[in-house]
Amino acid sequence: MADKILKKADLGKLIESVTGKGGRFVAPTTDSRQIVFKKVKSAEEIATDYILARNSFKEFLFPQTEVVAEFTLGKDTVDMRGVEVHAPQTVIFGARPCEAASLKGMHALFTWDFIDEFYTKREDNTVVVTVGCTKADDACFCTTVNLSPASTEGADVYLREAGESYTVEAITDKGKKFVEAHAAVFGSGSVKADPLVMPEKIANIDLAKVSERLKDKTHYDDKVWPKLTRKCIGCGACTFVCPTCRCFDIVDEGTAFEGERRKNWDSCQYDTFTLHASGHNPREHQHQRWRNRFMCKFNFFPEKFSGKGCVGCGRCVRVCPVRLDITEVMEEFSK
Amino acid sequence: MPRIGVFVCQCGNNIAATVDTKKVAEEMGKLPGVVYTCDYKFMCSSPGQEMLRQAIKENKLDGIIVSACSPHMHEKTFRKAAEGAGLNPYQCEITNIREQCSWVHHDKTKAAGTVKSIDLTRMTIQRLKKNQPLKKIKIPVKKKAMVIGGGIAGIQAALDIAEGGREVILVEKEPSIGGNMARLSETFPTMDCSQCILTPKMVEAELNENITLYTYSEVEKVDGYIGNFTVTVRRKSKYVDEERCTGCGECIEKCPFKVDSQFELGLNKRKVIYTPFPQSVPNVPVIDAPNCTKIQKDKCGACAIVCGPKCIDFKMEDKLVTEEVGAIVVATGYQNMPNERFGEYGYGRIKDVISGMQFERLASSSGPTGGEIRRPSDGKIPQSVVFIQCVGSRDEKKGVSYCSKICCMYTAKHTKLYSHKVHGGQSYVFYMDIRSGGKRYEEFVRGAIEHEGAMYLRGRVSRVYEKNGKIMVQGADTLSGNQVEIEADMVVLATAVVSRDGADTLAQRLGIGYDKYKFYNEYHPKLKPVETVTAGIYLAGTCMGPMDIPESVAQGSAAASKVLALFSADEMAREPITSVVNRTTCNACWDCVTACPYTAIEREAIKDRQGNVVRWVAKVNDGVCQGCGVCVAACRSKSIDLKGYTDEQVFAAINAF
Amino acid sequence: MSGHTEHSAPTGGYEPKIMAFVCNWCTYAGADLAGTSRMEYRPNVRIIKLPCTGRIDPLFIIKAFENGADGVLVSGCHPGDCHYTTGNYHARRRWIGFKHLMEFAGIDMRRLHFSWVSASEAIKWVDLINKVTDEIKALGPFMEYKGLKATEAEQG
Amino acid sequence: MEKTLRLKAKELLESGEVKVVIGYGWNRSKTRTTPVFITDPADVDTLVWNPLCVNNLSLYLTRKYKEIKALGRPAIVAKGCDIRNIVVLITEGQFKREDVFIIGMTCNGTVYKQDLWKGELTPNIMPTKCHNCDVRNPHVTDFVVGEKSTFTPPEVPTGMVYDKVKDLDSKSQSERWAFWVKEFSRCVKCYACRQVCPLCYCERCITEKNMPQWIETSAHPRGNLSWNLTRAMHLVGRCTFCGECERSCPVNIPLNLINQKMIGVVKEAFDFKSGYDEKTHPPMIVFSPDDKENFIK
Amino acid sequence: MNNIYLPNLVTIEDIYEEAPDVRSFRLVFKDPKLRDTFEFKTGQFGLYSAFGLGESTFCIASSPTRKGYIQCTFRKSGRVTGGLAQLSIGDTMGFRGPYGNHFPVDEWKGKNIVFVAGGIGLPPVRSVIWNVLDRREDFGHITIVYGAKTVADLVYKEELKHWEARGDVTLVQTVDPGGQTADWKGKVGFVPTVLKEAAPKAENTVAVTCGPPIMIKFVLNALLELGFEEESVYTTLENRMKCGVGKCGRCNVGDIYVCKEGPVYTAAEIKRMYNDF
Repeated sequence: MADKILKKADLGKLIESVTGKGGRFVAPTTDSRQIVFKKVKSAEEIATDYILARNSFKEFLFPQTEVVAEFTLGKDTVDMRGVEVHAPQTVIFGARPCEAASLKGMHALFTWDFIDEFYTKREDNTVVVTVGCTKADDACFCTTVNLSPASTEGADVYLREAGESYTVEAITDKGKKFVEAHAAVFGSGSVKADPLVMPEKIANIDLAKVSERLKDKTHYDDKVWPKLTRKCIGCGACTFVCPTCRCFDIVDEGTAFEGERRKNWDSCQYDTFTLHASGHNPREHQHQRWRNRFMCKFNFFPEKFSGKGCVGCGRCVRVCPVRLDITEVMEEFSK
Repeated sequence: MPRIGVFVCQCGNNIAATVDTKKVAEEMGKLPGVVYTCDYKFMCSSPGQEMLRQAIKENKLDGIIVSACSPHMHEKTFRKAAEGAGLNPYQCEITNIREQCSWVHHDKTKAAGTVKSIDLTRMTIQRLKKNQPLKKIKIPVKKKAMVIGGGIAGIQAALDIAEGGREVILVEKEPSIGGNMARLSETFPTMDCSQCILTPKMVEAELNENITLYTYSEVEKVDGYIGNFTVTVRRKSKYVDEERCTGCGECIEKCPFKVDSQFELGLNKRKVIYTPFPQSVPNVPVIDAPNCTKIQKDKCGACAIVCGPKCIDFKMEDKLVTEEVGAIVVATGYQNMPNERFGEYGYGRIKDVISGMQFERLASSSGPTGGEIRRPSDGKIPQSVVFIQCVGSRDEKKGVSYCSKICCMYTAKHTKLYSHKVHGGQSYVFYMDIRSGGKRYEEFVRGAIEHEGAMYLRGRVSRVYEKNGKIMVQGADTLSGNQVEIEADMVVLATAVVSRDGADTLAQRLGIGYDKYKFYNEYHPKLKPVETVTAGIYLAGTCMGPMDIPESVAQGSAAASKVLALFSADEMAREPITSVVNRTTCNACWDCVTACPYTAIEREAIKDRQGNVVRWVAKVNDGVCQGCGVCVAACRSKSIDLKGYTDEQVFAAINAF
Repeated sequence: MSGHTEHSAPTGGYEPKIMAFVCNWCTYAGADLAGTSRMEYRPNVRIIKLPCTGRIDPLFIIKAFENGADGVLVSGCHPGDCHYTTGNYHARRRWIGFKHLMEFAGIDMRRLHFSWVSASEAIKWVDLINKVTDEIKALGPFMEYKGLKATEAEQG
Repeated sequence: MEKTLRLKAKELLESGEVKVVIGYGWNRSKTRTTPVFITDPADVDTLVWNPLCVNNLSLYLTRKYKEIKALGRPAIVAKGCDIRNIVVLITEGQFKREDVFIIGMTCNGTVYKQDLWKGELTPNIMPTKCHNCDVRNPHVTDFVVGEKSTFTPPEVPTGMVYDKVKDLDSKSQSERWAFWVKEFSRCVKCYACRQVCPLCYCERCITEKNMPQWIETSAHPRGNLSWNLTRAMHLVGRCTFCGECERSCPVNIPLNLINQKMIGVVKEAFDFKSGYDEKTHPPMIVFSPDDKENFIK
Repeated sequence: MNNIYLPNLVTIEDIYEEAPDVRSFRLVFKDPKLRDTFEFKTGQFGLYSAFGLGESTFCIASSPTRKGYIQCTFRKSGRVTGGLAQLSIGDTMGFRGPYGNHFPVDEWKGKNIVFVAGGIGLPPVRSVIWNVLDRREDFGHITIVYGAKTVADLVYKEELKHWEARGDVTLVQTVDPGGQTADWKGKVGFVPTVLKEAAPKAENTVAVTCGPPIMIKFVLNALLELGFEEESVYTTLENRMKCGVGKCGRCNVGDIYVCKEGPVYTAAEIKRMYNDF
């Protein structure tokens, strides 16, 4: 049976087809010696030889900074205006299966009781096209968190490299509609997919055990926390590149007479994050903040939102200036 | 919202001619927080001020803007008026729409001036919203002064303060007060004897009940600030009990050892137990410990044996005393540039080349020669004397760039003294310019030249050498254009007036500034000539630079009047524009401490209940801080702010731009 | 941005807005003297008075640009004349660093001026304002800076 | 060298002279080094020394690390370049010289990109700072590990950073502006540059002060510019060009260019290089009446 | 679009100076429809905007039994509260809410209630107090133990007088040692200590407490010592929040999101929580 395929040579056409309908096409591209998810206009811009983009594509669903409201301060009045979310039709192309798996949890959080339409409206208009990995490095650990380059969780369309083509598998309805909408670009044929590269599962890590250990609250005051995380410098770089981190701040900016309210990325690793006005800080020490992040990934986020708290993309490991490797902590908690 | 009133002044037609004051008021009325606006002919007039007070009361205003002339003009006026209506005076801000708008933008359509006035007033309004009510700083004043230096300037300052009814401590490094003036023979231009006019003052200082003399003493440490200084004084051991000593002089008489007298500048000897000069105040001898065989080798002890009241104690040690004073007058004086630096004039090589000050001693009736001019080498009376002026002065290369100011006058005096004392003697003066500005000074110099026969030669001396027992002085007479060579019996060098050794160390202890010659800096060379940048510390006399006796005395009195003015109230009120530290975020990097021009920032330890130091933070001393704000800009973590010019206030103004 | 930040001159056309940070004792007094001498100069400068140039944080200047200034002028006492003895020396050091930094960052230095104007130099003040205003007027609005906030909209 | 280092660490810990040795250890896969804190003499074999030891550990001596401070007197494994930061920290009163035991490592250069490290140290894989290093023999130490290096840095500094600074200097103002706006627009305001900088020791950074809000926290180009300019300004005359900020930047902003530019300015204007003498104050808080400039009219 | 971050505009109808730097606003929605329909439950909180400065979280201090307005009480301590403190009657501010869970007042019918509050912890408790007092007949004995650092720091001074005066409430007031004035008639001592003397018997009694974190810890211990059941002791946590709607990620105590699953917890729940607040 002939499979749906996408010829690599036809990528340009796909971009045209998407942008022609007013959509934006986001793909990994080279910028300042890094592979970065960015809006692209042509196929030439798209990077092919990469493991992962530096950034997670979350910023196209949940931007680093966005205006949620504007206001003008008059003499006796305040003119307060909500801002419509800017949610263009978006195709995220070339995401990796690991990072796509973050979407379930993100969605759960942003729709938990209160629905954050700044997220959902963008999500509605976004098609995530993942490409199975044919490369990995020593920071990749998707297999350790029960994902793999073959996972399709969170993807709308799943591609695999197959020589000069991709095999195409529409996963969700949205994905199917996308393939249909751009049917002219997709072809069919029988091609053999290139082998996926599976990062080795880290032997000493047992995710179930980690989860169990964290449920037992006695770990909380365990000396192992400060010991393992003493070197953490609280820079928060890990949280900014993490596909599942989504903490934010709300701030006002402007002049004395007008301004805007913004929703900005924030990081649980900052000491001011939980600082009370009184000076009291529930997470005063860096190890407490680190513990919170680790628990968020492996305890309460999966428990609460039944999503993946950690997808094993390894970005935090790569970016950490002091090489505090989350898997080393997972290892400790697998004991 | 705050309740702000905006008062726009027309200043007659001064503002109203080119600024539409009504429109300014109207526009300001549209801003949040502005509840009252008006424009008026003369805000500073009595009815204007009354109107302002009324409006504050009636509208319950908590802040006001007066858009009028420069704050340098009427800020005080309006703040006082606001205070009269119960408002904190620092809740009143001025917008300058006259000097900055109406007077410089002459556009008769009023457009430019009005727009700018509106902008400026708006910025001030936003700034005012961030104002904090401030209170004048009250500093208690300890009504006791210290005068450092017992020369004529210091004595004068001490006497004036004492006569004003306040206690003074007069600290003098030498065993006796009197300073340089005590060495002088006669004084220009009146030719009265220096000792005759100085000694009564010295005695007066000793007898005045309000004056405590600390002679043979030096300031070691100064802490605190205006009104509240703590000064540690080292009272060097005299080995003689001052309380019991009667000044009989038996000990000096009996002392078998003699050394060169510093007071006589090596022209004479003194005993090892000595008073610097006969009229010393206090008249208590001191033992020159390094030269005393009893102290060094435990031999002799003759002085102790003859001492009636048994007041000699060879084991006596230095004492450190701490004094709390409210003000300090620094009058540490000058010294002459060491003559050794002038080899080309033969000093050190030729015995009869002496300094001007040595000449004073030769001419002094209490000096080594009893007032006869005799040359040091052989005691002969010199028949010709060459005086060389500007030795070291006005000569950046070899000495100092400035003019020592007194040399022209004292050299003229020397020629006079010489001609009076050595009949038929010929004096020559090499000079660059004659500087004789001062009451009866020019006449004095003229007299020396025209009536006393001094030969003035305009030019530099190039060489001084000995030939056949004579001193040959070669030089140029630039007026005639000839090279001249003079055979002299003695040469007198008018060496430059320089700051005292250790002047810089003392300045650092006091926290006052000094120039590159280590003369102390006055706060303002014209308007604050006896103040220093450190409030409560005043200057008098030649520690600031060369000056003559009347000037030094005037400064002593001036400094004293400043001290007395400070002491006239129990508390001193200061503008509350001072820095304040945020103790929770201060990083103790001490950049502010380093940057502060006033040493107004200290280090403070924060301790826990057990008394352990938890952390260090900076602390601003309100008594010293002058409110420049250098520390604020230096602080990276923004943990220090300047009241009255806070970051919030400045930002608010920028934000309303 | 707001109606407060832009305005047109009576004659029409673009009028730059320039912020000046000046010290209280020298430059502010010099500007006062220009006023009392009834000298005329361009109306584009808005003064913020500070006790001393040593109080000026470089961030004030950045904030001024952020708030729509087309140019910034900083002025204080001549070296040696500081009311606080050394505040302007500190300021000069900071400016040497800051000026090079701004230059390296690509800020057009014709928009950022530093000056010493004493209390007696009214004429210098007037000439300075006129020169700076004319220069900035010729450059036009500081769109490079004003545009900084707009470019992020693309990301949305 | 490793052996000497471990022996010294053991000796220090056993004698109680120090309570913790801050040094480098391997990560799990032995591809990179990572900071380690040795408190037990039995663990000293964890300490390693090789050209991958790039981190500037002096960071851990700053006031932010209260938990590390609580361990007791530290010994620190430090390269000459790291020691320069320690010197600045001492100058700025953050601790006293005697509060820390400095184990100075003679260093022949480091390698930032561990993929380039194949066991042989060649100049082409070293960062610019190592090419111009004048402290390969550590200058302020309590104990030195390693043979004396005979390396003398070139008289005129060389390397990519210098070339780029020169290149930027030669560009037009608008080109420079375009360059930096583009670079800064990537900034995500993670403040990793600040967190990793040993000289950014403020417990409450200016970015976290909101009365007033000095720096807009949003990661839009305007807020990014004001942050990066402020950061650079705060480091003028203090930065030792250790390069940690650029290394840590997750979005590759060439912070070294700014820092090096300002180091050049300070050298030129005030003849000052930071991190050599703990008695000399950094130039931005002192002054000379003879400071020269040509732009204050 | 439904924008969950968009506040409603409210007008300050009245301002009460409660203590140094502490004041209360009586707020009314600008939107007349909302004014009529707005409902909340006692213990819920809101986010209050000072425009241009940001949002700050505090409880609704008024009782849902009093319709048509809400009241909040805050201490001036930062950028937002500093800005709010500058507002005056008639000014506009923003309000988002109500958020969070509430005190199950209906379940307490027929029981005695003891309120224990310290300092600025009284406002959340006040909402419950008035809720209960407005249906006084539903409950048994009511005791209020309230303390502050100094006499000046006691908030709701007028209401304290009122509660003291009405016969159906036992009010015990205390100030920390050293905080008393010459004419102070209340007790001197820390709240947990005073509570031990003044508490009613634990049987059939519900306790509601709020105050500084350290005080809450001691009060909970004291109550349990007095024999209160963990399930009958309620407190409310005031963690830092930015969104109030379970998104921004800073109010969580371990796995508990205070903004949604709190802020009201029983002592039993607190005990099960991570020691992280």
